[in-house]
Amino acid sequence: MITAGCDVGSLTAKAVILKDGAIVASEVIRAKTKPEDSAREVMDLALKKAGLEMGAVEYCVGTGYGRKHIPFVNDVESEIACHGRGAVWQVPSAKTVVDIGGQDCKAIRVDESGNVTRYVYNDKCASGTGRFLEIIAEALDIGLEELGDISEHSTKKLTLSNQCVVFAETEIISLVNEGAEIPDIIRALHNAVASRAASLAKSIVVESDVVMSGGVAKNAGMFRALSEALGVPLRQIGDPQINGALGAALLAADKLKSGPPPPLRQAQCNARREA
Amino acid sequence: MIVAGCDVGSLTSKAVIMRDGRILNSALIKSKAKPWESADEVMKSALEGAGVSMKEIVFCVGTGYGRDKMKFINEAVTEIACHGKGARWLLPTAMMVIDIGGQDCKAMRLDRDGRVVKFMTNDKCASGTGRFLEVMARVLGVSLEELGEMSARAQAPITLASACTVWAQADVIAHLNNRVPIEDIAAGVNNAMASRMAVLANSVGVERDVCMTGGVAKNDGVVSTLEKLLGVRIKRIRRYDPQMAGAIGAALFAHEKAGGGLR
Amino acid sequence: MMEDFREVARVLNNRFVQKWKDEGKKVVGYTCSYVPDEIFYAAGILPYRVRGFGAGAMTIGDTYFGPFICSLPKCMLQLAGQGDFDFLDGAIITPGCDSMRRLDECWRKMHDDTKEHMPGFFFHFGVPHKYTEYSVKWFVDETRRLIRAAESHFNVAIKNEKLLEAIKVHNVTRELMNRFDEIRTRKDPPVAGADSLAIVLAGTAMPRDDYNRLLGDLVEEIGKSAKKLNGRKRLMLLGSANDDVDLVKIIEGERALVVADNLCFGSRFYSDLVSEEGDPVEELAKRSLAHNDCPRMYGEYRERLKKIKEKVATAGVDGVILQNIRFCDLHGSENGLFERDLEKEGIPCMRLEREYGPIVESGRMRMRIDAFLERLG
Amino acid sequence: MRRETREYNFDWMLWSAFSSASRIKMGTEKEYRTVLKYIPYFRGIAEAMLGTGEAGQKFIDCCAAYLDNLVNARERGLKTAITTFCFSPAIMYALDIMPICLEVLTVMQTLSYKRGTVEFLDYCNEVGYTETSCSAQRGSLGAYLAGVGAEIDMIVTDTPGVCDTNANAFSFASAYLDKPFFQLDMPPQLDGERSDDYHIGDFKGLIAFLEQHSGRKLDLDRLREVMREIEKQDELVAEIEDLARLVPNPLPVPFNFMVHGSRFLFAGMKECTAALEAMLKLGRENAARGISGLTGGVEKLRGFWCYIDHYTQSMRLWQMLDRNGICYEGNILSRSWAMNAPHVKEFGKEDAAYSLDLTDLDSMIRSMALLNSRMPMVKSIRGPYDAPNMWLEDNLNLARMYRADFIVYNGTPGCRNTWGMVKLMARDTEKAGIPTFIMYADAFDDRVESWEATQERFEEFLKVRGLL
Ligand SMILES: Nc1ncnc2c1ncn2[C@@H]1O[C@H](COP(=O)(O)OP(=O)(O)O)[C@@H](O)[C@H]1O
Ligand SMILES: Nc1ncnc2c1ncn2[C@@H]1O[C@H](COP(=O)(O)OP(=O)(O)O)[C@@H](O)[C@H]1O
Ligand code: SF4
Ligand code: SF4
Ligand code: SF4
Repeated sequence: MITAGCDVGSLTAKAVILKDGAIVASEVIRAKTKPEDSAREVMDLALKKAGLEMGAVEYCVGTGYGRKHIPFVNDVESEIACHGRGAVWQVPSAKTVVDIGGQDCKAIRVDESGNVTRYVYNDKCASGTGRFLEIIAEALDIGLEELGDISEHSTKKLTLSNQCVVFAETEIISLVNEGAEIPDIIRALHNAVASRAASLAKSIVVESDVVMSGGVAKNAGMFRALSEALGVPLRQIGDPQINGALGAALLAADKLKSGPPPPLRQAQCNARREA
Repeated sequence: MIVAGCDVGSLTSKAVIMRDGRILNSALIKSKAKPWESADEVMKSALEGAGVSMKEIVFCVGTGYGRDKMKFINEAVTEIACHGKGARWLLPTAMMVIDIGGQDCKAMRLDRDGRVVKFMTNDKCASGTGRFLEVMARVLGVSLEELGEMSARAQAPITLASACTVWAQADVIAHLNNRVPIEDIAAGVNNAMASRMAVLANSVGVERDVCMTGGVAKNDGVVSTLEKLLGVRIKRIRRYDPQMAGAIGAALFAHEKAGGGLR
Repeated sequence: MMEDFREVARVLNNRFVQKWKDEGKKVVGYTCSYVPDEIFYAAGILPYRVRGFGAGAMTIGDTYFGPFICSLPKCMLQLAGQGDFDFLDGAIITPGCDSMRRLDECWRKMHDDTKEHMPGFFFHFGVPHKYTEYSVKWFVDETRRLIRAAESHFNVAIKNEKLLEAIKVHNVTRELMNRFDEIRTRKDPPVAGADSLAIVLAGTAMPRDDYNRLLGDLVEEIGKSAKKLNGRKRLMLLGSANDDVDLVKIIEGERALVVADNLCFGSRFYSDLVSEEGDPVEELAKRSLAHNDCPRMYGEYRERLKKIKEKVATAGVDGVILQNIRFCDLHGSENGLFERDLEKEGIPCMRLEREYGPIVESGRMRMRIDAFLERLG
Repeated sequence: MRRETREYNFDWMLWSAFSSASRIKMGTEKEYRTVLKYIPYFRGIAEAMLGTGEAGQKFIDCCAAYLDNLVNARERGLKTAITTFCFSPAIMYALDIMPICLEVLTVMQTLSYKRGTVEFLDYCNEVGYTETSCSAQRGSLGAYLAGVGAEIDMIVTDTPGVCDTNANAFSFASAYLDKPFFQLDMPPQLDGERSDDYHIGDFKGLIAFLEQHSGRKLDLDRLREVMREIEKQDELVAEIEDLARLVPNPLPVPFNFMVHGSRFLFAGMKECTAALEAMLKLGRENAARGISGLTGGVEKLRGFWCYIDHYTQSMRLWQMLDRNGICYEGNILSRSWAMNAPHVKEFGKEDAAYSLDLTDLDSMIRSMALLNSRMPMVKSIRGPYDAPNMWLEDNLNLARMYRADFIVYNGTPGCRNTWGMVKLMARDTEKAGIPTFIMYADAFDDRVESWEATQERFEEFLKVRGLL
């Protein structure tokens, strides 16, 4: 049985191909302006890696921000359901999933079979998301991949006061001007984002084991900061960024077991807003 | 007598060189991480163009976000006062100034002598600033100039959930994906911006003539929506680039402080 | 003396509190200037005004409170949840405003989760929003309810004569503070607004007898001081609660002085004497409800405006800064009215909205204040 | 504010829309189209209301009658008072004072005009009122502050102690417009002698205030007449609420709004009784046929709103519910606490309810004071949310009684009171086994969260939680 999951996020697009309960290929690319283009490209790459044709995929589930525009899915699921499912597959004892992606941050509680029992999104504003990290990394001219390592070298505790992403940038620049050390700033940045995510998670009551998913989990500094803010150890998963796509592929397999696939969904293209 | 004004803003840095109250040259660069570097560079470029050396500058006033960090200035004045002064020079009948810069927007009322008598700023949240427009222009894949022009062609402007720049961006992407014409989105973006600004302007009390300064003054979409919302005509500035208003004001202050009379 | 005050303003569990606790005595926290300190003084318990000062992260505050809430109570909860208020033996929450009253539930629920950091005595103290015969009656009952609860929890007796004595001691503070005000508003005063705030803060966080003694000495000394802070613009500070000396320092900078205020950690702490005659509980209740300095007493804006105009005149204020914490509706909107009505009288005003919490980046605030000072000439 | 907005009188605009709508008889399609041409943006609400037949028609008649009096208040010798919702206006009608309930007018305006109340919302900020405050009042308050509505004689609020943000709007208005101000203050406990005494003392104070500023004396017979009408209305509301317990629920989605609109603005008016009678009639007919009040006729889910329902423009929320076969079991603000209300009996909450005693002036004043202290918001969110008779208990009881499958919180970011405790409340209702959804939209301002985003998150909730 071959199924696929395609997760078109705000920053990246991800695809996972699953064969008889094992991942045969996965791929991550930067998202393009049009979600359908991202979807096609990432799926093609993943299929190529797996040495398969699209026709071989028996069921495909789309998820993520751009899910309604993926041209080749049989069904769509929300990221919440996918991240929950994916996390439980990777860590069967998982009870709570904290997913920090490019544009939002969510905390999800799941039961043993990966069904979502409660969830919350980030409230108020965009602080507490991967976007926050991106903007600052860009301002400081540091690659996203380096953030984690750099924060390891922090020696002094700093705090950021601004909750607004855009203003935090100014604040950070003024910290640099005042001679603060970059590692300390990055660490403070991690703590700020982690603290927002942690209060979100705590509001639905955190139960161990806790899994961190989403692209931001690849940042070791964030991983540690979140664990500290939550006050519990986090469970590491293979590639946290593909967790959503993996969940989608798993859900596709579930659906396939319960009946024949529906025809491909028409992507919503010209749904001009209702007047 | 040669004087200079230097305005280091959050996004752009500007410098104006003035001789006896006339602008010799000006320069505009993108601001760097360190304000003193921006100041040095923009001054250098303005001086070069004017064919003047730093030594010839009798007095220099610094303003803007990085005003306290510049090395070569004689005095620092806030951008509120400088924009007021600069606006009066750009539009001698101005009694009110609306300045939208990169990270904040301000509304001020002037007295007959061009002094700021009342002002309000918005700097709690990035929505409602030039930065907001930049982010939106990037998402729409158009230039800032185009963003301004496009809204004139809009049929049915969208309403933007404008509470947050970052989320408004997500909203714009969603509309793009739904194939909403880009003009309608652009108009929605400009409307959101203008209506935030209108609240600020109305709360200091609108008085004619209104002069718009700062980079966003060059966005005609915002300016004309603002006209509609405020119910006044906003005179388009021809005398000089309105984005330079702060630096011009600073130079005028320098001129006065160095003993030059008012022109 | 001044050093003591400055220290108490910076440290939550300060030396004086520690010493008090070491002597085996109790401390009860409260959140609002509408709680009569006298009751606890009479019981031999130290009343301590809970603050939000020094909270860095907001992990706990944001877990329980919703997103659109004033950050002052959030910071208080954060500190409580971090154990910074573990020295408290009791806490009293009042419905000062909607954000503050929810500290009651949020604190209790945090305790449900952690089983920690909640004092044994926890009391919701209902303060009416108006001064009438029946509201005073109700509030007297409420105060008696508080007294009974404290008596039974702490196993003490709060007798009338003790209360009368407490009222006297607290009136001494009020009178000393009025004298201090007179010094502070002199032409070239010897003391800056930042220190004035530290003095008030200390009053809410140390034993009253020690405080009166130190304050008496201080007033004596600076009354004679030859130090002159001259050539500065004189400002008045109105609006939301502020317990951060640094904020006043930023506002004052090099060129301004805060010479008067109408703040919660400010003149509201010492304005209005309590009558030393009659039933002490009734007199305390009357003073609280008649105390209309805070916009929570609805419909009394005109009286507040009048008081402020008087202060502007007596203190020779050049300009008024109307600040409020984001989401503080009470002060946020009243500041709009003050601005309109004071400007009408030719008194320059500036509104300033801010976030409560550590002040890291002060550039923006500085810019606006500088522009305001430029306007003052 | 745009110039053209300033040129139209706010109340008059509403009056012209509603009175045109009230002229739309069930008559011909042509007639209907013609009238709609004059009120283009009114279409959404007109269709939704009129879709319920006679009930909707009568309700719109009632709105029109009210607005007619408001627009002509001066000519008819009526005084005007700005009031809060969760305040029973009957006492005002008895004194010939037109209540102007800001929240309800905000809703009317949001429902009927394309730009909703945006300009008025902003106008309040422009004159110095804080931008983070509750949009429910700001929406129409702006019009009165700008002087484009009826002239105001006095200001009465009953939310101090319950919702300070709201009370604050009224005290701002009184200072800004320089008009007499009265507050009914609510102590943190609802029942018990102490609280009752307070409520009654306060209410007497209110009567004295109203008499003073209207120059009229409270007339015993007028009051009794109005209260008789309320008695009838309470009876009708109780029966309508009882019908909502049936599965499927025979009531159409908009009924809930009509019930609470009635109680906050039209209590004591004869037209209101007629509307409620028509609503009950339709409900009973549907019940007899065993059909759901939803347009599709099939009820898939039942939802209870633990705070305000999401109005915004064109009634989109309600249309979405209707489309999805979700039966709207009302919200906490639409519930009456009259002694005969079904939930009062069901949960033995007689001490938290009121009954009307028309024997003499004293008993009538006492009844009115208690009625007022038991208006929904004023009743349920004044004290700690988990105290007896407060938000949590009421929500759980009502949600269970109406067999709700899920609970939704919606408010406005200006609502300190509920945002301060909603996370805790949601935790508790979840613990009790009822999925709970917190909406981040503003019920009165589209610019906080777009409808598209709100809708998407709502549907996601239904799906992820396995409800639909
Ligand atoms: N290699 C990496 N190292 C550290 N952080 C990363 C890396 N790649 C992505 N991120 C972080 O992950 C975020 C994107 O997460 P992702 O889950 O892909 O988002 P989305 O699904 O919304 O597109 C970025 O904003 C960035 O902060
Ligand atoms: N040609 C242009 N057309 C439209 N908008 C412009 C143009 N140039 C600049 N802007 C706007 O001006 C803003 C920068 O304004 P500026 O006054 O230079 O900011 P600051 O002084 O804060 O650095 C940009 O964010 C952009 O939105
Ligand atoms: S403060 Fe910044 S991040 Fe927050 S809502 Fe505003 S723009 Fe967005
Ligand atoms: S500052 Fe305002 S909102 Fe905050 S606790 Fe005080 S009165 Fe309440
Ligand atoms: S929504 Fe909130 S702030 Fe508004 S009236 Fe209701 S309780 Fe008050």
